[in-house]
Formats: sequence, structure tokens, C-alpha cells
Amino acid sequence: MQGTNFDFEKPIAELEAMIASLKSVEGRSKAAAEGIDIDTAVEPLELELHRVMEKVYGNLSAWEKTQMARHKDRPYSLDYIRLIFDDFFELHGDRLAANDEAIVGGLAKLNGQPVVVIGQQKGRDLKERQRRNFGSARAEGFRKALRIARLAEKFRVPLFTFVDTAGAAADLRAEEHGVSEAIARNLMEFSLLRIPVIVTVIGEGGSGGALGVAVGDRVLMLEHSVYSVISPEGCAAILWRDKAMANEAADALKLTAQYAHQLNLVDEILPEPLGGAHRNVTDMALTLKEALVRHLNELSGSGETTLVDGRYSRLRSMGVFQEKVSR
Amino acid sequence: MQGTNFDFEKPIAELEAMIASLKSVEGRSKAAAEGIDIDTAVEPLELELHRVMEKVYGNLSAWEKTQMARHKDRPYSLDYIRLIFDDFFELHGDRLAANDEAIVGGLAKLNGQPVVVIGQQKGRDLKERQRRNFGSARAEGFRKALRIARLAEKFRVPLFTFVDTAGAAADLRAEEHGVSEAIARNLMEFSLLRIPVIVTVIGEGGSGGALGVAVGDRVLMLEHSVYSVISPEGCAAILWRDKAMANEAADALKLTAQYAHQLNLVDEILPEPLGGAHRNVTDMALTLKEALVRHLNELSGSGETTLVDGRYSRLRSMGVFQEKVSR
Amino acid sequence: MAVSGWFGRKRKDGSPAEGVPDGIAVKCSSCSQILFVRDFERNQKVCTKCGHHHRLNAHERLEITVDEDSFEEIDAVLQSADPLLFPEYREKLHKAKNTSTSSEAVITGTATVEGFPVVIGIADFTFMGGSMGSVVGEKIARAIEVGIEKRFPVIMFTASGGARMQEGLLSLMQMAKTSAAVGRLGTNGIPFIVVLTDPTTGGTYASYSCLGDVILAEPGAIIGFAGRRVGNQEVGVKLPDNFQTSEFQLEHGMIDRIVPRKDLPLALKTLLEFFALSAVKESVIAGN
Amino acid sequence: MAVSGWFGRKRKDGSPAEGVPDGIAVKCSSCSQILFVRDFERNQKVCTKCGHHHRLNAHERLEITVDEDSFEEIDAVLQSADPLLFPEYREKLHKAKNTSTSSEAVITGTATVEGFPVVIGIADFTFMGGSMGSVVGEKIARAIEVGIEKRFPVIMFTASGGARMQEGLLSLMQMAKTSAAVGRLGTNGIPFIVVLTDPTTGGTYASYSCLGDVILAEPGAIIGFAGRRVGNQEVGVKLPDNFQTSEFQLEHGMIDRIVPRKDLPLALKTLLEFFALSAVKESVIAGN
Ligand SMILES: [Zn+2]
Ligand SMILES: [Zn+2]
Repeated sequence: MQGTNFDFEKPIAELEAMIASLKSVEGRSKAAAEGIDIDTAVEPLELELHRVMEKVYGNLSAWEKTQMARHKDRPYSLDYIRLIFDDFFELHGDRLAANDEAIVGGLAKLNGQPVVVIGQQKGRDLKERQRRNFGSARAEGFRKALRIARLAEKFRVPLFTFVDTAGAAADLRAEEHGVSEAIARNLMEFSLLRIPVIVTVIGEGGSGGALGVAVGDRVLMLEHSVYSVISPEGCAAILWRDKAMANEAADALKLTAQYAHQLNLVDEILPEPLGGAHRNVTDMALTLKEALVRHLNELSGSGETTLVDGRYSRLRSMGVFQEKVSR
Repeated sequence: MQGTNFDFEKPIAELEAMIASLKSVEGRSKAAAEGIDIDTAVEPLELELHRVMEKVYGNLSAWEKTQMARHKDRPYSLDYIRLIFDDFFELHGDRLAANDEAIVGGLAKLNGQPVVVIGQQKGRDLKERQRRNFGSARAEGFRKALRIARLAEKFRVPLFTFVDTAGAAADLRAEEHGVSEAIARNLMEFSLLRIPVIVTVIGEGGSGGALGVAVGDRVLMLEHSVYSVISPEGCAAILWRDKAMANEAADALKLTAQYAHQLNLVDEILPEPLGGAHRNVTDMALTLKEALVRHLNELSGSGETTLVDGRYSRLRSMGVFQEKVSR
Repeated sequence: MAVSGWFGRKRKDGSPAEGVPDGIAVKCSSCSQILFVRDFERNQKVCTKCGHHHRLNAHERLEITVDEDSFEEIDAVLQSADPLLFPEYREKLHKAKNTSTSSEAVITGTATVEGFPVVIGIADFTFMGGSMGSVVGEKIARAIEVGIEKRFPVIMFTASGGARMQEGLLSLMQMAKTSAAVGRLGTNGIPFIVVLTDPTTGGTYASYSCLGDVILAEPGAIIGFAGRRVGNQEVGVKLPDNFQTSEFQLEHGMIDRIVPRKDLPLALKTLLEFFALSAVKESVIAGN
Repeated sequence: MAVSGWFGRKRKDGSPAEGVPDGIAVKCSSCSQILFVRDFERNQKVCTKCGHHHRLNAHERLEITVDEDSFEEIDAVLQSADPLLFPEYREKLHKAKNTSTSSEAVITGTATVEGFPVVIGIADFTFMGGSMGSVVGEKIARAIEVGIEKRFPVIMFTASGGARMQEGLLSLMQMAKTSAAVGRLGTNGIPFIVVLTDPTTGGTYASYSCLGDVILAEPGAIIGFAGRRVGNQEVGVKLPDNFQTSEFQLEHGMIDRIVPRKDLPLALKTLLEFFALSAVKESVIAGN
């Protein structure tokens, strides 16, 4: 019953509970007493569970997706890094002032090939969350990311970034150390990196804080991840002065992977295991790895100039507007 | 009598006082009463003063030079910048965390040509000194200098730096923000700048803090400036556990411009007005300007690679050692 | 929320920017001084008593910045769509077009400033709070590309609450688009001058606005990442009085100079002359 | 000031580094535990009780770092002069040559580490506190140039109190010389790995030591700009307990990882393998 903690998951939770109860030692002994083969008896229930899950998870609303993306058991950057890459050698520090643990990064191998990885990391338990500022990087985190990205460029290896943040930190220290400058610089410098850059939004793509490590040649999103200019709560507060209307705001913002793909802002949506990435991290990592390798192979033939020009064209194409001759 | 505040300047101060007294309103009226032409009468005294000054200032010890270099009336970077350059447009900030006022810098024109200038600035009165941390830059100051230097490189204009610091700050904040890293990075990055870089030690060239803005194609020193790996006081404390032996330490360190020139570590010594730069700032600025223009003209013909290679060779040649075949 | 017409109604956006106030006097929002409109306008909407810099709309800014008759607007035809069918967006756009002097939250074009040819972009806070949607991002990117093509320095006057929420992720991407354009400008060696004006926050500040070779700011402007309210939510942290102002940003190394409005022409002249000279020099080098 | 021989006299430089201590036991300077010399040596001079990393001299370091018989020293013939005729310098050099296992404060050469060819430099604190004079600067610069020439990664183990005062301004210039050499290494795309060991301070820290592509440090090492005493002089500022240690520098973003001595081989192997693979890739690209 891991992860079935949202309203929309109630029917699933009930079915799962029923199946679990039937299959329990107690349930089995009861059934045995009545001469019933429990595994056969449970089969239709399991089929029903599967059907319900497909229905629920295939039709999540934008707000439900947001909840999935923020799920406490959702795999984080380091989970994927460990499952996908070999010999991860974590690097620390921005070489300026601090080691912001909301960002992790380092050297690694992907199928034997040297690569550099950077991820936003929320933290699993309370202590780790505090240490990582709940995944909200300050200026130092974005500068750490840039330093590590430049190492990748220096040694001509591809860069993979993993996006998962509610947004950049907006506290006093963040402002003092120029979090705006740090994000802005990353947007510019990442656009100029002379190496392949592949971005994956694995959970929450929260505003400028997400974008600060999300300029690349390819942007992928996991099926139930979200990417938004503002949090649904923030949007609701502005639109209706009511944070509780986050549901409606999420709809309005169209912050799902599916919609981002429709707008050509992301290149591919990676299907999650039924019920979400956290229900089968290994499978999710396999899907992700396959996609990363595939996109990297597509990019590997390109020269540096082609890459940088392509990345620019990609960004330049983003936007929907009308060009009317009359004014 | 400005600036005659050191022991070695006593005979000068006495003569100056005598001449001033004779030339005062009171002195003149007394002389007139006795039918003496005061200007004629004073002439031999003035000649004597000149002779004494030449003798004293032409034979300053290393420690006396140190005192001259630290003289409270000595012109600072901004004084020279204002006298030598036109349309100085000061820039601020390291774009990272702070605006360290121990370093000043900006855009300017030299004889109508666009240039960038960077200087270490001690501050004239107590309030300014505190604001500028007595000219001791923290990490932020060195990073500000690098940012401004990179602007010069970006727009292909020559860079002039003016060195005048007792040393880099060594307080908690300096360590926290990586003053070592900031100095080290400047040493490296300045060595790679693809523009002419001309450095002048105008006062105190204090250790790594001075060097942090002093890697260039030419290094000039004013006649009574000093340049040292450690302060005489610090050296005395280590050698003889007695800071009061700074005099002896200064001798041992051979920290004068003249000695640095002899070791080929600086290219030219610029003569100061008799009695020191502070006695005639305008003349000093003229001398300095002439030298800066001359050295810039010498460098202007060089291509970028020649410049960078030349700067590297220059640094590589610094050092005195023996290469013995036997060990 | 700068000034309200003295004899007129209080304007909805609080700014006197959309033309001449309909009274003969205005009240300074900072010091409450009653000012004759004529004096106020003559003083470029800087309070003659307290020096508070009231907001200018894009056309007022243009008028006091570029040489007379030199401005040629580009991309005026770009109009916002409503790709997300976002609640009330069309209405807001419609209203903005009727009340703002600009047709979008930024106007861009070529001009001469103190005799020097430039590409200039001026944000207009009176158009939906200067927010950056697809049109704003596109106009800025195109303007920068004109700068690259003509080798003119690019000057941006900013004034914006941030990204335009109503365009969702599309508006977020304008941060990346404009910043990447600045990157191209830089690799082409063309100068980028930013003048931050009140207010510049959020995604607008955290993108092209922070990337000037030289960054100037008007005194007392609100400049920051998140709103002050957000920052205030932290427990037990006392925010400095000047938090998220020009002065705070100067102190923290983010901007080069605070320049009073009346001194901006000289500042821009000095910078443009410097860059013009360095560009000449470069072409001489290139000719070698 | 690490360990004193248990049955022997306390050594002048306080370090057990110059060969086998003359007793059968030593006392850990950190936890005061009495340790058998054999265990202590076997544990690479890391206290078996408290884990304190005692200093190693250059040859001890070499032994536990490079593959057997792979080290070929370069520039061993470089000897310090006394260009300033500095008080007592000759005597100090003479004494250092007699007591240190190294002929100067750094040894440099080529070697293989975990099978990968490298240029390696190892500072020796037993030679005049590892101070950087003309010879040290020259040896480091030459070693880096060998790295450029052979396209071998360069690894530097640091241990130094700073510049060698006795060579005056010449020693200061070694900061610039070594840093410029690292710059050349970088523009040639060759990796530079730094391992900071106890102590690394002053001009040594503020030059090449801070410029590694990857910077590792041993636990508990003193690492900083000025001495702790200098920092202490500030009035009213409480210094953190870990001020100027590896841990402080990690916290402040200056180093990548703290690696216990026993784990250094694996860390270096991982890094060297990564760089070897990326170099292969690069040459493939270059061959296109
Ligand atoms: Zn007022
Ligand atoms: Zn111990």
C-alpha cells in the first residue's frame, strides 16, 4: 500500500487492502478451512485492481499529477543516479562560499562512457530534507551546478541533469548571495555549453529554480512529473486569493508533462510503472536509462557548434504568439 | 611640512620649519625692518634643504621605504586614476555576494583610448578606511577584480592595475568565502587574459593580496614603493619573535623596488618627486602616465597569443636556483 | 503604486504613467508631498521634495532616453495569444491594451542615444505588470539579434513583476530564451547594458536583467527574486530595511551603480562612448 | 606536530615522518593513545584509536600512492640558492637536507597510480615546513609542463606552511608561476587533481592548491589562508571549532571530498579512470 495516500488513490487502497487481507496468513487459513484456493479466488480482484489503477493513473488531473510528483516516496535524483550510472564520484562545493546540498553532482559512467551528472535532491527524511533545504537551491547550489557543468565541458563529456525542486530558495541568504544572478547565469552558460546536455524532469519542475539546471539539448519528463512557471498554490493565491484552489490553478496552468509535450517544450514523456515511479524504482530507472542512452546517441554525432546552435534554436522556438500586420 | 613624520625626515622637517618661519608674514616684516631681502636670504637654506632631501630620499633603507610606501598622505589608486584617465566610470560588485570596496575598478579612457582600470584602495580618513577594510580585499574583492578584468578581455581593451595593500584580509569572512581560492584563481586567470595587462605597485605590495591583481605583461614600481612576500613585522616576529625588529627584517627581505628590479621581477622603477609621491601628486601622475602609455604602446603590436605566451614566459623565468648534476 | 491624481480618481494601477494625470496636482506616494503636475512631469516624475523615483511607462522612458525622432520600433506587430486558454487572460490582455500606452509589456527598437546607435528595449509596467510572456521574450530575443546583426550595443530598461503566469510553462521558457540570446550577444562581443527600474522581480530579474555587462539601477527601485512577502515568511530572520532594493543589490555586488534618473543620459553616454571606442579598436585589430 | 617517539626524544619538527621512529611505540598527538609503531606504520600513520591522520613525509606518501617501482623522479637536481643572502637560510637548508628524506620541499616525477600514468608531485613538510621557494615553484611548474607534454593527468599532494620567506619576493612569485602553469594545463585539457594534506596554508594554499579540477583532502587537515592565530586576532568574532580544517573548507565549497587515507587509492583510481576515458573520447573526436 506504499504511496496510496491521496484521495484519488482511495479505491486502489481499498482493493489493495482487501487483497492483502485475503492473502494474509489469517486469510489463507480461513480460506483453507473453507476449501478455497486463495490465489485463484483473488485473481479477479487483482485484475480489478489493475484495471482501476490503469484508469486512475491514466487520467490524473493536473493537481493529482502535482501530488504524484511531490510524493514522499518518489525516487529522487540520487536514486536514479545510483541505479543508472556506475562509479558515481560525487563532487561538492561551488568553489566560492558553500556546498549547497540541494544540488548534487559529480563524475560517473554511463555504460562505460564518462559523463557528468547534476541533480536536484530533496532529501528523504526530515533531517536530510533540512540539510538539503527541501531541494530548494540557493545561489550556491546553482553555482555548484555550473562549476560541475564546466568540468563536463572542459573534459568534453556529456552532461545529464535531473530536475526536482519546488523552486529556488527565496530566503534572505539566497537574495544576499544573488540567487537571481545565479539562475540567470546558468540559463546563459548552459545555453553555451559545448557538450551534449540532457535534462530530465523527474518530479517537480518548479519555476526558475528548476530551469536553473534545465537548459539542454533534450528535455525529458517522467509521466507523472510536472513543470510549471508557478506553484498551483501560488497561482491560486494570486488568481483567487485562496491557496486551497490549487486544484483549479493546476488545471489552468496545464503543468503536466503531457501538456508540456504538446507545446513542444519537452521532447519525450517517459512512462512510469503503473501507480508511479515509486512503485517500481528499478523499472523506472531502466526506462530512464534507455531513454538517456538513446538521446545521447542521437546527439553524439553532432559537432560542438551544431549542438550549441541547436540548443539556441530550440529555445528560440519556444513561445506562442500572433504576428499581426495591423496593430 | 606635509608628510615629514618619520624619524629619518627630521632634518628635513627642521629646515622646512626654519624656511617657513622666515618666509612667514612675521618673518618678512622682521626682515624688512632690518633691510634684508628675505627671498635672497632664504636661498642658501633652500639649497641646503634640497641637498638634504636628495641625500635622505636617495638613501632610504628598506624599512624607511616601507614607511614611505605606507605614508598616510601617499596617493592612492583613485588619486592616480583621476589624474591619469578620463571619463572613469566606476563599476561595483563581484556579481556573487558583495561589493568589496578594498578594490575599485571601472571603465576609462587613456589619451582617448578605452581601457579598464583596477586598483587597491586603502581609504583616506578613518571612515573610508573602515569602509575599504584598509585596502585589504576579501575574496569578494578579488572576484570583483576578476569580473572587471574579464570585461576588459571581452571588449579587447587593455587593463591597468594598481597595487597598494598590506595584504589580503584574513578574517573569518575572508576564509569562509575562500580568499585563497579567489587569489589563486586570479593568478591563473590573469595569466590567461588575452589583452595587455600593465601593473603598477604604487605603495605597498603586500604578499598574496598584492599578487592577486598583479599578474601582468609589465610590472612597474614607484621609486619608494615596496613589494614583499611578508610584512617586515610578520617576518621579524617569525625570525626573532620580535615585531620591533621590522627594520632588520625589511633589510633581510630586500623588499624595495630597486631590489625587485635587480631580480628582474619588475620592469621599471618610476622616479618619485623629491620627498615622495605625496609631495607632488600631479608630477607623479604625469610620470606614471607617460610610463603606462609607453609600455602600452610597446605591447599594442602583439597578438593575443604572443601576449599570453609572453606573460607565461615572464612568470616562468622568475626564480633563482641551482641545477646541480650531483645530488 | 506611485502617484494618484490629486483631483482625479485614484487610478487602478496606481501609476501616473499612462499619460498626464487628470488633475493639476499629484501626491507623492513616498513623502505625501502635494506636487504640481507640471513640476512633477518636468522633473521626470522624480519627487521634487523627497527624490522618490516614480514609475515611467515605456513611452515616457523612451522620450527621456533616446535622441529625438531616432526611435524606430521593431516587432510592434507581435501580439499575445492565449495558448492555455487561461482564466481571464483574454480579458486582461484586452484591458491592458486599452489602458496601457504600449501594445505589450515591452517595446523594442533601434535608436540613437546621445548620438550612439543602439538597440533599445523598454519594459512597460503598465501592461500587465510588465510580465514576461511569449511576446515579451520574443521581442527581447529579436531585439538582441538585431544588436548582433547590426553590431549595436543593446540597452534594456527593465520593469516587471516576473513571468506571465497566464502563459504557463511558455512564459518560464522566456527566461531561458532571453538569457540564451544575451549569451549569443556576448560571444559576438556586443555590449549589453541593463537599467533596472522599479520594480524588477521574479523571472525577469532572474534572467536577462542580471546578465548585463554593466548593470545600472534607479535609486530605491524594488529589485529581487521573490517578493518581499515571501522573504518575510522566514521565522526569526530580520530582513534588512533595504531588502530587495537597488541599494541592497549594490551592497551585494549585483549592480554596478545606482544612477538617479537625471544622470542616466550622462551615464549612458559615457558607456556608449567607451563601447564605441572599443568596437572601433576591435575592427582595427580585425583588419590587421 | 604529530607524534613523538615513545622511548626516544621528542623530535624537533615533532613529526615521525623522517623514517621509522626510534622507539617501539608512539603516542598519538591527538588522543594520546600509546600505539605500537608497527601497527601505526601498518595503518599508514593513521591513529588506530581516534583516526587522526598523522603527517607523512614525501617518500612515505609516495610509497602508499604510486604503483611499485613506477616512480621516476624528475628535476631532483634542482637546489635552492640563497639569492637574498637571507639570515640563517643556508644553515636551515643545510639542516633540512640532513634531516629530511627529501632534497627539497617537493618531489616530482612520473609514475603510474592504479595502473594509470600520471605526473605526480608530493610536498614534503619535513623540508623547511614544505615552504615554496624558487625550487619548489620551478619543480611544480616543470612537472605540470611534463603533464602537458605527455598528456598525463597531474596529481599534487600538498603540505606546506606557505611561501618561503627566505627567498623574499622570489618566493611570492612562485604562487603566480605555479598557478599560471595550472592555467596552461587547463587550456590543454589535462586534468589536475589536488590532494590537500595537513597542513596546507598561506601562499601554497592560495595558489595551485586551490586550482584542482578535483580537490580532495585528508580528514582533519589544517587548511587555510592565514594561520589560525591571525584569524583569532579579530575582536568579538567567535571562530567555528573546525576553522581552517578540511571540514571547514568542504562546508565552504572549496573542496570536493574528504577522503580518509586508506580510501585514497580507490578515489584516485575512479578519477583517473574517468579522465582516461574522457581523454580517449577526446582523441576519437579529434580524429574525426
Ligand atoms: Zn516625495
Ligand atoms: Zn589518536
